[in-house]
Amino acid sequence: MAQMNLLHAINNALDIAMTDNERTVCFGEDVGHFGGVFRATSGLQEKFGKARCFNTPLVEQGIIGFANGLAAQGSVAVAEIQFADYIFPAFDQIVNEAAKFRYRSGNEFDVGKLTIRSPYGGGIAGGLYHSQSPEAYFAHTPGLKVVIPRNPYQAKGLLLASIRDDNPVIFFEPKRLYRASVGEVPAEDYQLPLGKAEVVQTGNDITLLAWGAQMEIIEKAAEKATGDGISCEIIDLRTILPWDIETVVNSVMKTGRLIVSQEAPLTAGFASEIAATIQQECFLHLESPIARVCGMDTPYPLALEKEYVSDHLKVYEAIKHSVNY
Amino acid sequence: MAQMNLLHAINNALDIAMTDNERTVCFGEDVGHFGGVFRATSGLQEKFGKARCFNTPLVEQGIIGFANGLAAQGSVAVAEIQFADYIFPAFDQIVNEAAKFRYRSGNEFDVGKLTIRSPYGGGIAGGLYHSQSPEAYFAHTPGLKVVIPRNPYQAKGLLLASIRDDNPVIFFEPKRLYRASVGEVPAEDYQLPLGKAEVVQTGNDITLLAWGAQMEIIEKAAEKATGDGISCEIIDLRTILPWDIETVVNSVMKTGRLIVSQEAPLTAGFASEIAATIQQECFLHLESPIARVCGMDTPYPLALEKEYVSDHLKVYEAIKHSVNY
Amino acid sequence: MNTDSYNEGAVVHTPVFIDGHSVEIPILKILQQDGTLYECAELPDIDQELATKVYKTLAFHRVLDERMVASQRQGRLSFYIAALGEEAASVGGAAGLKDQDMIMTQYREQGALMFRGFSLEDFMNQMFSNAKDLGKGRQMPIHYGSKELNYMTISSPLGTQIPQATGYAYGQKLQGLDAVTICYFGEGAASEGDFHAGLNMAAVQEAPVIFFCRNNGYAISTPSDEQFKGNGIASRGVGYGIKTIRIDGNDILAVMKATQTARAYALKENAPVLIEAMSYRLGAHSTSDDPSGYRTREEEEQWQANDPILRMKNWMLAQNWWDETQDAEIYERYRKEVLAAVKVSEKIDKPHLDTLITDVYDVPPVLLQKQLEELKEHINKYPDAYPFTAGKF
Amino acid sequence: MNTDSYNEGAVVHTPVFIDGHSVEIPILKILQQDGTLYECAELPDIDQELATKVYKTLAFHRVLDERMVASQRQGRLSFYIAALGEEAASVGGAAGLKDQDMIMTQYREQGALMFRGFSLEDFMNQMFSNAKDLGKGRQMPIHYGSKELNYMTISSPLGTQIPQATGYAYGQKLQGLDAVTICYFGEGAASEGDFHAGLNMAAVQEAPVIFFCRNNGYAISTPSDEQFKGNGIASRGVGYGIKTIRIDGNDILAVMKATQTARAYALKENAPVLIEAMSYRLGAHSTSDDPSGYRTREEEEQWQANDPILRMKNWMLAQNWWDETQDAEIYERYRKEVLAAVKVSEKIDKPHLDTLITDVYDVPPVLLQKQLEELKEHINKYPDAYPFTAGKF
Ligand SMILES: Cc1ncc(C[n+]2csc(CCOP(=O)(O)OP(=O)(O)O)c2C)c(N)n1
Ligand SMILES: Cc1ncc(C[n+]2csc(CCOP(=O)(O)OP(=O)(O)O)c2C)c(N)n1
Ligand SMILES: [Mg+2]
Ligand SMILES: [Mg+2]
Repeated sequence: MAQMNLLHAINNALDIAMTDNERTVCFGEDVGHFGGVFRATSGLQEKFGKARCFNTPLVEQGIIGFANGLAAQGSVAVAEIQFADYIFPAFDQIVNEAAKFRYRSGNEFDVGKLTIRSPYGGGIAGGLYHSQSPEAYFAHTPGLKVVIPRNPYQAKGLLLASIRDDNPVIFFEPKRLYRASVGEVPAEDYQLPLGKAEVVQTGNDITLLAWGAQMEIIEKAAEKATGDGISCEIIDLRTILPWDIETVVNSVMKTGRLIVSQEAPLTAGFASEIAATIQQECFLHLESPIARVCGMDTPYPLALEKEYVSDHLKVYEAIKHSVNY
Repeated sequence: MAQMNLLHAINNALDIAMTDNERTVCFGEDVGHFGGVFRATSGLQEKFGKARCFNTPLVEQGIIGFANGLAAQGSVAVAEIQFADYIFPAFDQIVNEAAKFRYRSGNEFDVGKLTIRSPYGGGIAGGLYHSQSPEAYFAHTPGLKVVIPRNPYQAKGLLLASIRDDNPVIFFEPKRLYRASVGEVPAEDYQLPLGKAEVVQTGNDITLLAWGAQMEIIEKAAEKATGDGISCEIIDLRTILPWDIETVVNSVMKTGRLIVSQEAPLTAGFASEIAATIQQECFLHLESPIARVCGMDTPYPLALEKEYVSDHLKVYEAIKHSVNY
Repeated sequence: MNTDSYNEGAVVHTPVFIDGHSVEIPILKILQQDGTLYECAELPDIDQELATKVYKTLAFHRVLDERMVASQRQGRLSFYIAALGEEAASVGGAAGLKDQDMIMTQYREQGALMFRGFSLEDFMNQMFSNAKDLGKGRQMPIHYGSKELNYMTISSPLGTQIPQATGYAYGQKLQGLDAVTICYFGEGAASEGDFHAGLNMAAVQEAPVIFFCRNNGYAISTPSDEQFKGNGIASRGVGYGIKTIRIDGNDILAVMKATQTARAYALKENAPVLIEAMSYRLGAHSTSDDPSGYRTREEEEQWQANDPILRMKNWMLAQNWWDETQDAEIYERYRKEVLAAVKVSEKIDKPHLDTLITDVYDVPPVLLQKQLEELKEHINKYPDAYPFTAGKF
Repeated sequence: MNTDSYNEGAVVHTPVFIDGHSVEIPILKILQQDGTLYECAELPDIDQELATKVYKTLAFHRVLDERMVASQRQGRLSFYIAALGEEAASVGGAAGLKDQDMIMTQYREQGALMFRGFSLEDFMNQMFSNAKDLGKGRQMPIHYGSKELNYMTISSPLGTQIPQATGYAYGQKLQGLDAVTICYFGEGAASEGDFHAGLNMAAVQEAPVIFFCRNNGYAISTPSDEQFKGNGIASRGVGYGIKTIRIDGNDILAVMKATQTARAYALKENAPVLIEAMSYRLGAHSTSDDPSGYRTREEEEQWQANDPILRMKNWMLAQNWWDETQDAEIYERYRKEVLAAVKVSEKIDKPHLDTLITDVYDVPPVLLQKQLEELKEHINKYPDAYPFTAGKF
């Protein structure tokens, strides 16, 4: 065990994946010698050589196109997109190509060996182009897996599982937590399961659900609610697609109430999918409407970021509203 | 009034828009002399000249990038993407640029004069790359409007409104209906409101909601349900973003039941947004879970298209299930 | 490093613009239409056996295209794309490679797959989306693919295979294989952003990939002078620092020669090569298209005189490697075989219902399994509405 | 039409590859570092008044950058991007244009905006995201824009402005305006697919746009030899059939001359022009970056000797259009002004809460209005948590 921040955990996972399988290759803008603008790939080029860890030209559609081909060839491709806000030029290569590669070929070819890493989310005074949480765009795309860790321990285990999973995985890293989130991380190789939510805290009155950096927010809100005698069950979804319906249903069957909090704007976000599914699965057990505490339906702002985001106070208010419904 | 099919109605709307405002420009792949692969722009180059109706090189990101610049300059840009399945290379120009143009500049600049037309949807034996319904991807993007007509009359009125609306609009045309849907269309210039759903048929027992080509399906299912003595209220959403919550809420307050049907895959589709919002707004009035009858969570298939799609029988079953809940 | 990023040229003190057309690009031609070689022409590696295989592939290609276009007209097939008049590009490319090389194509390169040995049945089963289709009936006709034959399954979105080919070739290099990747695309698709990405990355990442542009003058209705203003696609190679050659695409020997040379270079230097093959799309874009709306008969006729198959036949005859009787025979035989194969394939069942959910992931997720179960129940309730699958799962 | 799509070159019968570096590109230089002109150099249109304005803009640029980098270090500003050592590219470009021309930039071209007359207050208010920011405090520092000054608001995603510039210029042409569009981008951004789209479409659609590439050797940490392998960015112009010129980007007179010539050509011929200005990013990429991790001091020092501002000053002195006293004076004045402006701007309130929802659409939709109302209620409940806005709506 060692204390690591989230960035170190990512770097450590990449190191292990590259050591463990010599066909693993990491690349992206500034990923090589420099080690990435956040330094997630620091030291990898020195250790594994320029052929296996390198800078690409500045072209996201090319990075993912290249990664698709590399993965189809049988290499393990770990591509970095410098900010999730810049993943959209690669949207076609992800949504039309990576996601459909195996299906369209009848399993003659696949890009299961592809992982796309990208820092996402707000809270760093980044304005509308360094703060986005685009998970819902990918969640509407069968064939992809979408994974988001909440802390260093999760990050290492989920990233190793993502790299080894035989499907294309988009791994969004909460950049606000890169250095802020520090915790014990085993030195050895381990994996955490994809497609499984984690019940982080059990409780009886209401279920709070989130993922990534938003977990801190709901935990803080839950703490405040505990002061009011409200017992919160807290779930980290961890994998957005395919998501763990069963764990959420079981929780809501027990608590009868659900709040989902996401950083992304409300409309057509992934919280909506969860609400839609849970109202269907738990209809007779719901004691109040499922509430979504989300970003507003605008681009991500700068000066008024504090006002805009779904913070613990807004979640706390939603808890009270739900419990008193 | 004249009998027109949906393609003629589109062509007629473009003709009127170009006649009415000489700054209106139509362009896209094969849009010029040939009049588009579906012939939606037929005759426009002859009538308005090559400068105002032209072929572009084969590059969707360029078509929309060009259109953004043209609209920012004050021209009225009507860009065609040959198939909605090929809109993804332009995703960045739509989602990061068009949608955020006005906001990020504090209203110094905008691309309100942009309209993107694109044939969407299945039912033409097109397989996974000529059948997609990508509206949900855009619905998660504040700043865009997304409009889908169900028949020739709607198509003309909504397209004219979209072209003249002062926001970037994505106008998806149900290509299965291009020639199949025929109806009376006024010869003159008229507009139908954006952001307003239409109650196509009133009823008491259950609300059926859809858009575009899926309207036929729910109407057929409603007819079958009428035979069982079930009275269906039918709503055409028409505008996906921003959507008309009020009309849907009013209907569900009355019927207590809601079925949303979409062609796109279930998970994170727009039906999920509707279900999430309506369970919240109508919680105490719902008599059964809101049901979504959608495409399966796979790419759009070819040989087994009939099995895959959300057809009238599946909607009919959902109606019975909801009413007997 | 900064001065590495460009070649020091002359220093001038009044503005000197270089013109778009300032680069001279020669064109490689080896075989004349009458079957004789140009003087001093250098042949590719080819013997009678290979030549016969190439020629038979061309003939088979012609027959298959003709028959399938006809089948589509008869309503037996939903869609087809022929390569009339430009068969030499795909067949010659494959013939210039080794079997272990990966072939990634756009959609008009069925000739390469024929050369590799994809069976007539495999072609048919794909086109009729039946249970025996390697692709499991999921893509429109002509979207073939075969892992065994190192032929990447075709994908409709244009240009996407270009950066993929770069990545594929990079992987081959990393593994130290004696293998390159060839990547075909049309001059229309070369306008896509993915083209720029793929070529630039190949140069920078030093990937052994052969970019093979079929410049056939049209992208559906759009003539190439509304597609670009440079000197063809070859002139772009200069901008990427990629070795580039322009060839007569209807000259099978030039295609083979260029591909063989490119392969050797790519492998030895770990570097990409760009080939631009000049040709003409003699037929419609696809069975959904009618070119009379956008070009003249005369233009087409001019190009009919350049038939690449007839050109090779003339050469084969002159070599005494082939005679007219053999020729008549194989055409006759291929026609019969194709017709018979159509009849067999169109009767084969649709793929099993379970294929709706397989291959979306390596293993179908719970929700998808549930969706399939619900579908099965539903089909059992309304068997008449789903005749292809009812009672078959 | 098919033969229009390429220039007939020589016919060859053995493979002749054209090399990536086969195109010779001269470089335009007018002014030497010591302030003297190259022999026979052709000056741009420039008189003392214009020269003085240009020089003052350069000096102001240098001062603003220095001060804002310092402010960022002091924690007063969140972020800044300086253009140290390459100021001539943006200032010279703007000085070679007319006021009605549209300027679309990447982010390191504040010099163009200064030349157009954006006030110090406007700069500051943008950087401090306050209520007076024209952009309403929504974008990170340095994302300026001004409709009045025909300077398109900067957008972070790289390359997106390139096809937009083509469309903008096309619109100017359609309206018959005496105006062109200039589009700046870095050699890194030129790798994006949008670059390919924008340049090719400009050639095909005949748009009067000047593409101005600042080749400063780096894209963050990535040196240009890991960005591309062609002869700079200029070599790509050939592939698009676009008139192209390479210039010394640290030579303000060369920049002005090339831009003036390009403008006249673009307007007269309705055609794009590509300018590649060779320079060097002397400072860090941004205040978030530290270049010592990826390049040497020596390399930087080499380029310090090419300071474009000193070069212009030397020329101004030689012309007797400027003297050292004036020079010291303006630097002193600018420093004071900037410091004073920082102090004013950082104290101005944040934008009004309502700006959270305005400009998403022309009119905020119902749901968004509801979200704002709920937010207001919430802030009223927890005023301490939202100190910037509580009590201010
Ligand atoms: C991304 C994308 N955009 C548009 C299309 C529609 N489309 C199919 S083929 C074609 C023309 C391609 O022309 P070219 O690349 O020259 O190939 P050719 O048909 O001449 O062989 C177009 C526009 C597509 N398949 N994918
Ligand atoms: C689409 C996109 N990808 C990545 C980035 C992150 N990024 C910002 S600046 C930059 C380097 C740009 O280099 P260059 O174009 O050479 O301009 P310079 O900084 O040298 O002026 C990168 C990678 C971005 N802003 N947009
Ligand atoms: Mg073509
Ligand atoms: Mg640079």
